[in-house]
Amino acid sequence: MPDQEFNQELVVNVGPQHPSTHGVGRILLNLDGDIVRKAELIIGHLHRGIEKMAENRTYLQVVPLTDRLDYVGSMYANWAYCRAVEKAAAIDVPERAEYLRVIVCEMQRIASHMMSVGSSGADSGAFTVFVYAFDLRERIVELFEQLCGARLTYSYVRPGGVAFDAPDGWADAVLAEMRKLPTGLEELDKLLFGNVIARGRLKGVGIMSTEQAIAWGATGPVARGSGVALDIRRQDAYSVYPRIGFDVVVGDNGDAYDRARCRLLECFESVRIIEQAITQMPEGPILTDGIPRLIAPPKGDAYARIESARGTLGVYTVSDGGAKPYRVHFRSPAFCNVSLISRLAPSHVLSDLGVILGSLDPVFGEVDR
Amino acid sequence: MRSYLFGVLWGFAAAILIALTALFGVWWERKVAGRMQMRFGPQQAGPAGVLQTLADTVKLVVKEDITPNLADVPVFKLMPYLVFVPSASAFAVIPFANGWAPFNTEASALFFLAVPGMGALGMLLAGWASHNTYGSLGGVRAAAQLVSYELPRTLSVLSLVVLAGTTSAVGIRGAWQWWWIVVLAPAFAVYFISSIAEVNRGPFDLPEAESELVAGYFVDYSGIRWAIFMMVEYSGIVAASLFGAATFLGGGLGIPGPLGVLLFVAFTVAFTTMMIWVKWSFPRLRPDQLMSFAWKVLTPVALVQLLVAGVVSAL
Amino acid sequence: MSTADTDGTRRLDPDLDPDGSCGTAPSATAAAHPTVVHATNEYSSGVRGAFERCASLFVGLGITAGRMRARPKTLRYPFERLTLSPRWRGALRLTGLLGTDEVSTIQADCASYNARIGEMAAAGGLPPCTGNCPANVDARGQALYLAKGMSAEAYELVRLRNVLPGTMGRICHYPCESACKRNHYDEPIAIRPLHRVAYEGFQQVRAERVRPLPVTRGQRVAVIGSGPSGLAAAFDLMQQGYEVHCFEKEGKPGGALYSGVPAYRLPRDILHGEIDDLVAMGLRITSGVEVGVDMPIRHLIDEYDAVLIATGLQSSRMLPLPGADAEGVMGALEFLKVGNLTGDVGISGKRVLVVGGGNVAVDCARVALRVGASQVQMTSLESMDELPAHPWEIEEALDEGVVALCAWGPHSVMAEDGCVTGMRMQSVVSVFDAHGRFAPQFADEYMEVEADIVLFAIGQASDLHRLVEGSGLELTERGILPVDRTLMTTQADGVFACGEVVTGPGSAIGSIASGHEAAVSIHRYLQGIDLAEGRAFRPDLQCPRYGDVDLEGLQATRLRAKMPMAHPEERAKDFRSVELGITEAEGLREAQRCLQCESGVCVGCAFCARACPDYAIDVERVDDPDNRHVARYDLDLTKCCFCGLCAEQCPTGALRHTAQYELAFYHRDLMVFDKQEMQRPEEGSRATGADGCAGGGCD
Amino acid sequence: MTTTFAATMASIAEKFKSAVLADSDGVADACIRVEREELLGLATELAAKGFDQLEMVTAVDYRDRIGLIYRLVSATLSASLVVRCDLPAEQPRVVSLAGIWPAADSQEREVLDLFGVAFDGHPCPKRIFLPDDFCGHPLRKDFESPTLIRRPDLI
Repeated sequence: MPDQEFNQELVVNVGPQHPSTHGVGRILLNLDGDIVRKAELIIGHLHRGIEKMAENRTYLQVVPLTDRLDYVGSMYANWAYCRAVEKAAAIDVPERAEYLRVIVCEMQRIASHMMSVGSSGADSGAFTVFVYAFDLRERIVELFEQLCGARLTYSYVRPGGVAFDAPDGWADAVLAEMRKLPTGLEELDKLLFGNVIARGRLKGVGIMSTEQAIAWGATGPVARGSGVALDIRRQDAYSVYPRIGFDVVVGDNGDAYDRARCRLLECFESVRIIEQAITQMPEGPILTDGIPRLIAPPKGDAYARIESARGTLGVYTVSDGGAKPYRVHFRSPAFCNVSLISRLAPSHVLSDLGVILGSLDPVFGEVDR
Repeated sequence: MRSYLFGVLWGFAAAILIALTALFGVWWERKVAGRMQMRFGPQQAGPAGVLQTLADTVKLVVKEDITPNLADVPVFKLMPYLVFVPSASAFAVIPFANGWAPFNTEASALFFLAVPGMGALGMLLAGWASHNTYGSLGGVRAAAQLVSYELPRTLSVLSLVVLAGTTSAVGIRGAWQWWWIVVLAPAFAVYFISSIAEVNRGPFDLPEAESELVAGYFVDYSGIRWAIFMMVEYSGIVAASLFGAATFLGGGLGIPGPLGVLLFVAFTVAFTTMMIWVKWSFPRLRPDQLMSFAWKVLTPVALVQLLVAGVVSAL
Repeated sequence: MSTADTDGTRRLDPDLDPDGSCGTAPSATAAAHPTVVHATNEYSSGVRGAFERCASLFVGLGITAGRMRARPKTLRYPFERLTLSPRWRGALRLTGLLGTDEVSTIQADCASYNARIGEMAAAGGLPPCTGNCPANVDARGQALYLAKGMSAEAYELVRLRNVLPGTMGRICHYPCESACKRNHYDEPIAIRPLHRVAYEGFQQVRAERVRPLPVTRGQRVAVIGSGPSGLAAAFDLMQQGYEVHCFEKEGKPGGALYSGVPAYRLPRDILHGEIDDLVAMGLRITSGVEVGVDMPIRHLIDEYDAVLIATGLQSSRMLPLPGADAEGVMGALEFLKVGNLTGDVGISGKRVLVVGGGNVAVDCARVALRVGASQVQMTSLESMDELPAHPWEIEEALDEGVVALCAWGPHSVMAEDGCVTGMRMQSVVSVFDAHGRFAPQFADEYMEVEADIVLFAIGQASDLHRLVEGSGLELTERGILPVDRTLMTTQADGVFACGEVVTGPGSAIGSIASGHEAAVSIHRYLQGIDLAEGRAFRPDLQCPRYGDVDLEGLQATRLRAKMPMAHPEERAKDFRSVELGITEAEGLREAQRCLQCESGVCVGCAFCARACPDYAIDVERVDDPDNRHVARYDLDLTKCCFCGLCAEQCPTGALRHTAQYELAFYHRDLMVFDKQEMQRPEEGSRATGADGCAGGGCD
Repeated sequence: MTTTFAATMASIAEKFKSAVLADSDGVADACIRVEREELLGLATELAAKGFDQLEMVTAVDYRDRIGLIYRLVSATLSASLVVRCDLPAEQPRVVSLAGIWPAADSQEREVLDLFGVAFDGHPCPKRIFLPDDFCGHPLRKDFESPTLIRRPDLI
């Protein structure tokens, strides 16, 4: 009987201050040599209590809060929250505002996927991929800056429409960028996903079957990487998505490679959506007029969900008839996806831990709320 | 007595030469990597940022080098030197000119290959001494990697020795023929790849993998001690390029006179740039892939190359 | 040898052989059926796979080498700086502050007034209240002066575009208040009552203020009719230096305001007081002269350089119903004229039925109550909420006891031996057809209503037959004078027309507005300038619709001054004033509530502080009339998250974002921008560094 | 709410005496209120009927009671269902559904952390966001803490 004391596992504390945890997550690893035996996710370092803060603000003042949720994709959080408020207060949205929302959120999806694909490259050591991905992201953030004056936290989507109309010449600038983007994306695909070392690092790592994906509550590219063809834009067919043709990107093996590549191919779909949306966008008002300054939806609940870059982003609001929401809850896809790490990491090498976590694409603003 | 004094002076000159190569290496890497990533690289300190690394060195010298309280202090303090001395001594045997090397002995080629290997012990102990889980993991990986890449590197240089008939680097350089380039191309490839691994760079930088172990065995070093580890790495690159250019390409294709020297320097810079280019283009290998690549790919190729070299030298 | 994955991937050929079509540009087929794209791709097996693996390495090297040739994209900071978009949400700044900057009032003469309004609207500086008023009265300027206690200046500023401020303060249908931005926050500013406050303030200093206007031009203009439109045109022309002579056929001037509007709405002394001011300023009015009867119009055309027909609508339109000629059936205008002027129409104790749903009908009903009618009923085609009369007029009438029978159309008048006993009414299904045109549909359900007197208030018409004899003007077969509605010219040279005779039944302020247009045309005609060329017209603006605000829980100071009303029963007995008017102090406070919209000067209304999610703004205003200023305006940058909600809520547009985002400060108190710092120049200041971006010094 | 879906919901509701099929309240296609005793039974029944995806678990503090909300999505029936369960405000305790749907694991820990609802049978019933020694549950309406700054009620 080997002495118990010798095969004691090495406990390593990865994070919260660590380059590859995509933010302030902390993973307590039990290592047997290089093999991970147990990974326990400890989160909460970025918990600001957004849901508690939202209970003491008016419905419009919660919009800047939703920027700080998924700060890499703040357009989604705005839109999901505004859809919930519009559903609760029965506010309708003009046609042009719906198109602007779709265009802006698909651009945000590309920017967010670039962040994720770039960091899955950086996790596996290819730092240049991270820089190229951020170059593509920079072009989109530049367009956002021209649209609403901010680069990260936009507060652009408002209950009943959007805050600013597209400046003249903006739509053509977006179209021009969307024509140049596919070449950049293909280059990234060749540089990272084509590379034999990267495939070696990403393939066969963190495998999740389709049933596991559904049972464990994974959504978005993380679930689609395992073959779950679940896309809320397709399922709920909300806003003007029914009028726009796009495909759902699905992976077969459910490993880190498929999840990351799903994100890259979704960017192509987003480019298609944006081009169609811009051509179909009508003229007209961007905000329904007659929305009171203090929106006070009648008593009752409302739930609205959209397909964010990380998955099903749902917003559940309870209203007591007053000007401040009684309760706001964000069904955060990053929170559900990142808690898979404790199920996917065991029996992998330490180097794979960063790759698996990167493929789950957590943003700890949305995880901790 | 004079020769002793002469030796000490020569030692200082070598140390300064090595420091200069390291400075050049760091600056050149930051410039090339910058341009690859669509940015300028250092540009403010001096023309095109040339004095940037000098400024860094001054900062590192002045910076306080912290010793972790639980560290094994004497070992912790000694390790940078134990790692630096072997890799610096490699410069002594590089045939800079036809027939001349600072320290010309019979088996200088093998000396160049064997002595840096001792650095592995230094890295292992450095990681262990800093009493840091990441440090020890990095040290263990460094040792495993250096040991497993010694073999293909030595075999590739052996095929050179077989063709040249002598094991002294100066002799190899003297006996260089042009058709060696054709015959020894795979050997050079193996030599180049394994020397990247030897220096812990490029796709093989497992010991100091930023995204996993933060900084590997020198994670707890700071100030001048950390600078020495950096000097080891960059002088290692330049040493490998110099030796590669000198032996595999006969130091400027054997052309005497200033043109030869110019070619020799050009080849060295080219090989250094290749190493930088490879590091910034590829992701990092996993430890098991690293090992299997060394034993299952590089070593067989080097052995076959040795066979070919033996047959050719018999003709 | 295709790879393992299915045909779905038409995006990227996985194995990297050079000829592979690396993804066509995404096809823009709109409704492509939703296929599933497979993201997984593997290397092919065997030797070909090995070749692909090595090729992938060299492709990677090729891409990074390719990028080395391109020029780097980063900037050589700090020599090269980012160019920011104009909408950049940097640190906030105030373009103007009450107390240090002055809000501009619209002081322009009638010729250039419309151009000034158009230019303000284009620059986004036109307040919605001025924009929505037909005559573009500067209500913002009036509130500004009243808040400083300068009611005389306020009166004169309003009089520029609204010739009878005191009168209009009582009878205007105030479209300005529905456009007031304060509807968005709590309650609109009471602009109409403020006209009355300005009028009362002006009365104290009336003696010194009313000076005869200098006559600087030789031409003389004749105005037929002294209604609001005529007087407006006359006043404009007097200000231009012309000599104006006004002819009124009634005993006293005022036109419809005198004979049509009942005294409980508009006391006569106020109307005639203001007209006397005009006379004192040089207007010659000869009453009792009916042009076309006592004096031919040809005489005016020869005598004067320009003639303006502003007679308004004189006769009420009657319905050719069976029995309509019975005794006891009267027209609205005739009834009102006699009721208002003499007071006894001989209907005391009788039952009155008013046919019609407009303002004139409501006036008839309420006057009938006051002159002794025992019971007053109103019938109208439209249903209750579609009534064309103003809602507050209807409400006041119903309070006073008038019974409204809505959605009933007149069928015939029942009469016994010549005098009226009642009317047969037919129920109405719909009033307007699909395109909104007046096409009533009747059901065959009938009802009788007993009444002794029937008043038809279903519209008015002008009878100009006698007026136009010998003037060369022909009337259309329906008796309407053909007039160019934009330039107010008629066929005859030098003869113009304005007021309800041109626009048809409308509001008093609408007539005044057409008076201004006529004055501009006359001025250009007399100066020989081409009427249409370069003629600026009033921009038509959409008044924004505001969501309803629930007011309970708001501090009382934010709410609107309540207009005290006379008790319904008492006021129904005689012609005393219905609205009792607000006091001077209430007027002052109400004027201080005005947000000075689009002025670019912060008035300390603190709506930005209320809009801020993090309560980063703290505003305090000092309100004593002679030194009204914003005492404190602190923006705490440690709390501000640059979300921009405050700048959107700022009614004056004073709170703006700048391009300053490098805001690291050395001292804690530099982080709180006080009043001075908020008014920093666009480039920079002590807190944001000389060029606005270098960050604060550590002084 | 398609008829077949309504039929299945009605059939499920009868099985449990305390289950009430309420009208859809804007959160999902259908809504079932159930007592906490029968929650586990209803959950297993629903999981069997094709509700394989538990999308959201959250709670609302109605001051006198705490309402638990489970939102389920079924790909086969292509419909969504919300299960509501009310707990007493003092010591809210309910059975954990992590056994049926593993997705509930981390979301139930969040409800435990912010509302203080104890989940019996949960694989690791620990706080997820706040440090373990944190006293009180922030999202409760009666949560008081010295660091909680009351904001001026300026609307």
